[in-house]
Amino acid sequence: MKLVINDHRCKGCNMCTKVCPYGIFQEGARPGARGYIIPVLDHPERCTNCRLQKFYGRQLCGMCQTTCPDQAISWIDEQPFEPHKVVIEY
Amino acid sequence: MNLEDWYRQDRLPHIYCAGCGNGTVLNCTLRAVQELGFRQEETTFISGIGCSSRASGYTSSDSLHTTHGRALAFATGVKLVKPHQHVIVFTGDGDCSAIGGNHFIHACRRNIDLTVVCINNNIYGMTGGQGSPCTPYGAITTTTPYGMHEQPFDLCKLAEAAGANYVARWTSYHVKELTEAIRSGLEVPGLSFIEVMTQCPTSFGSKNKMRLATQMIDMFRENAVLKVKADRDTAAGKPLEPGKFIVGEFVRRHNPPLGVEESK
Amino acid sequence: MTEKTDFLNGNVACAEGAIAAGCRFFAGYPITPSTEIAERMAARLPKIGGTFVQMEDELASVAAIIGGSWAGARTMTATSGPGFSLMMENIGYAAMTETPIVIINVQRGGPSTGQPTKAAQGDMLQCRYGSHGDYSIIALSPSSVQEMFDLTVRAFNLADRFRTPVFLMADETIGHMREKVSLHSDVEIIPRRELKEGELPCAPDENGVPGFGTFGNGHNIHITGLTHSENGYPSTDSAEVHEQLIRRQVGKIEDFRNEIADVDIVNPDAEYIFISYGAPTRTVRQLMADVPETYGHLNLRIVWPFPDESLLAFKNAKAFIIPEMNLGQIAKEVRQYTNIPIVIVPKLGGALHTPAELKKAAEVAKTVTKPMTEVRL
Amino acid sequence: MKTEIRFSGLGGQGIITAAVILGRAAALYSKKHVVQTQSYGPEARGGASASAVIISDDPVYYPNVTNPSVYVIMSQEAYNKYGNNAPEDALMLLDPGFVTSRPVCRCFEVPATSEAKSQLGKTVFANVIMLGALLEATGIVTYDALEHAVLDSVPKGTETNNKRALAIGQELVRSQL
Repeated sequence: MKLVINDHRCKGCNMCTKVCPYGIFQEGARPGARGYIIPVLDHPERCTNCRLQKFYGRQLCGMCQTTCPDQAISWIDEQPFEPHKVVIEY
Repeated sequence: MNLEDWYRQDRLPHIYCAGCGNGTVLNCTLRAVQELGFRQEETTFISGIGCSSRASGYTSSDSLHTTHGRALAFATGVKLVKPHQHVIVFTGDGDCSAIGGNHFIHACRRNIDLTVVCINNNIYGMTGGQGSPCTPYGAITTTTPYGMHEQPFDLCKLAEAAGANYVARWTSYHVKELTEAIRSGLEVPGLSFIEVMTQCPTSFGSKNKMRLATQMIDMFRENAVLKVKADRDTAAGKPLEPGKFIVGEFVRRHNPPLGVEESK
Repeated sequence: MTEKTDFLNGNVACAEGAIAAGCRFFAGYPITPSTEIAERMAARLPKIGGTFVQMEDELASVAAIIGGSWAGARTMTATSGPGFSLMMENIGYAAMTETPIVIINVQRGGPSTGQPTKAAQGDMLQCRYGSHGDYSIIALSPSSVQEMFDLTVRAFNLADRFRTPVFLMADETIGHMREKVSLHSDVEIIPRRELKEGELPCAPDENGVPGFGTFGNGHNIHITGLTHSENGYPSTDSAEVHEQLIRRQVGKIEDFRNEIADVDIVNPDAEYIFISYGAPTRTVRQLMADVPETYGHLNLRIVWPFPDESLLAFKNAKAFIIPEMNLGQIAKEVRQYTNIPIVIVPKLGGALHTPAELKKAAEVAKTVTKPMTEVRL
Repeated sequence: MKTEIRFSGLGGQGIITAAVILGRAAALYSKKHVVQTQSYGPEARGGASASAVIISDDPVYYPNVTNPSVYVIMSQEAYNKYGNNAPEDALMLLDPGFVTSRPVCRCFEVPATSEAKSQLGKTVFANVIMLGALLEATGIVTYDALEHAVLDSVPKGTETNNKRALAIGQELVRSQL
């Protein structure tokens, strides 16, 4: 699963930066679709929910989503792994 | 039903200011409703007037956005006619305790089976930041430019004294506990009153040295004292420090409720 | 079907009419001279599967019956002047949200506490215009105990048909006097039209009335007192949406004013015509029983919307004589629709006009030339 | 034919009940047109109490009593207010235990309260005794109609005493004819 911030909903309040236990959300500098400064994600793969939601069959932590006053945070399925597209770097 | 289905997705994003805690309270309420497995057609959201009361417009079920202060009276009508309906009332501090104060104490006295989520942001937000009955002593608002010189209500004590069966207070920082409290409120028959201390950075914070929503959240985290700790301190003779407030579950009792369908 | 003839006062007959019409939820607050309605409902409703609740005030009473109406019940409250004033806020809400409710106002002398135990008709304009903004309502006026029963039933049908607050504007005289009344349970019921699948909650049908999305039936609708578009969502910035909404809500009643009308026309060829509603109708009828064929009479059983075309029935009219227990509230409405001279016969203080007083007013009418003349009794 | 009857006395004497019973007897059991009205409010409980019945062969539109031809008076205060104006051709029934004045019109003295106490043990039957007296003095409704209306209106278990009260009232008037 992948953690995403909806550009159209986020109003840049940075509440997520306060509540994420892993410190994944960082104050951003780039304006989103509506001009608010959207937080950025720092190594989102550390998110428990990203890694383990499917495994447990239920939502874990979820502090960011419950707190987000603008219903802008969610998890989406990642693209399936496509071996033929892997570019091997030497 | 998924959590997302409980939102009127076609109405989002909502009208609340950046950093407003109302959206958080809406999340917690809908999560509690979703966890309990309620069906849309058996759930009704009712609200009065004010920022808090716009919440009913974002819930995907029958919802009634009523007049200022009267939400509880409307809810009483719905509940008495359809007792199997889960009726949840969104209200604010001004809506609930100023213009709706009489309806509030009487709904508690009747102990009618409603769940009241009172979003207390200490101020009238929709009209631009006037003092409310819950504005803390000394706080600056547009109608108390020299500091609030009246004492605020303790809504939880009011609800308890008036007869509510379930009373709790949390903040928009305590999302897990708040969700749990709303869940309990929905499960306990009779009137359940959940007060949520919520940030209004736009109208309250900006006048009281907390311009950022995150500063207000920090304030909640620092000033909220768990009820168990407060009880321990009181027993040890230590009074609550000024500016601090107690959070937790205050009342859970089983006095005879009104508006509960008799088991057949 | 059950049928019973009884000797009851108007208030009790009104409560029985509500029950016959299927009213199963009553929220009220005690006030003289309407209290017997609440008392009767409190005694009767629990026995027939209904609910009575005594609210903390009249604001809450109307709020509760609006909530009850959305939950699917036929709902009613009863009050008098001071309580009626308190109700105005939520009456506006009911008009804006098109909620069918029935409000009984057993009128007493005002303003303020006034004469609690005396009759008056001083709230006729308040019931039409009392809440803020432009809206329209329906108001009925009974002049006998039997009409307290029959018109209460009618009030529920009109409320559901037009999705509007409907007022039964009675007065202390009719509320407290006892007469023979025929009570029956097989009254005609015209139910509200339920919202159809796929229909928008605030989109009008050919009559200008939207379908009713009863709560709990899975319509998932949002109802708000804010200006709203046809999907029910607030739309407060659009002048177009607001104008369309308000014009439709007023039009759905005003365009049908002569269809809604319920009048008695007696001696249409007469030259001097009494126009009355409520208790003064009784005095006019008494006078006409004593001197038949002398005067014409227009009795308004439904006062709002005002049935303007009924005035045209009196082709030889030289004056309209309008006895009211107020300072001429409906007379001014009549004035809007006719150039025939009007004689206002106000009576304040709680007593009904006597037949002799009306006869005197009719004599004055024969000499008037001004558009509006007041007879001081 | 139209008769207007004025009942007056003190709150608690059953003045309004008496008027309602008479109205009921005439409206439901005698096929007459009837309107009953009453004073309302605090005065109907503590102080003076008044009620009126109009009984007619034709529809009664104007509900207020203008020229009562029959008076039932059970207090001196009520007599001062209503009884003083009674015209010569009227008929009056009064309770001599409460009313000391006497009118110019035909009058029956019906000691309803004291008879109720002595014969039936309770003064609450005074108003039904008065109705019995009124029936005997006027014949405005039939005995059966009045008995029906009384039994409709009184609490269960008091039927026998109420029928006796009617008879006592009738007898009190008969002895003065």
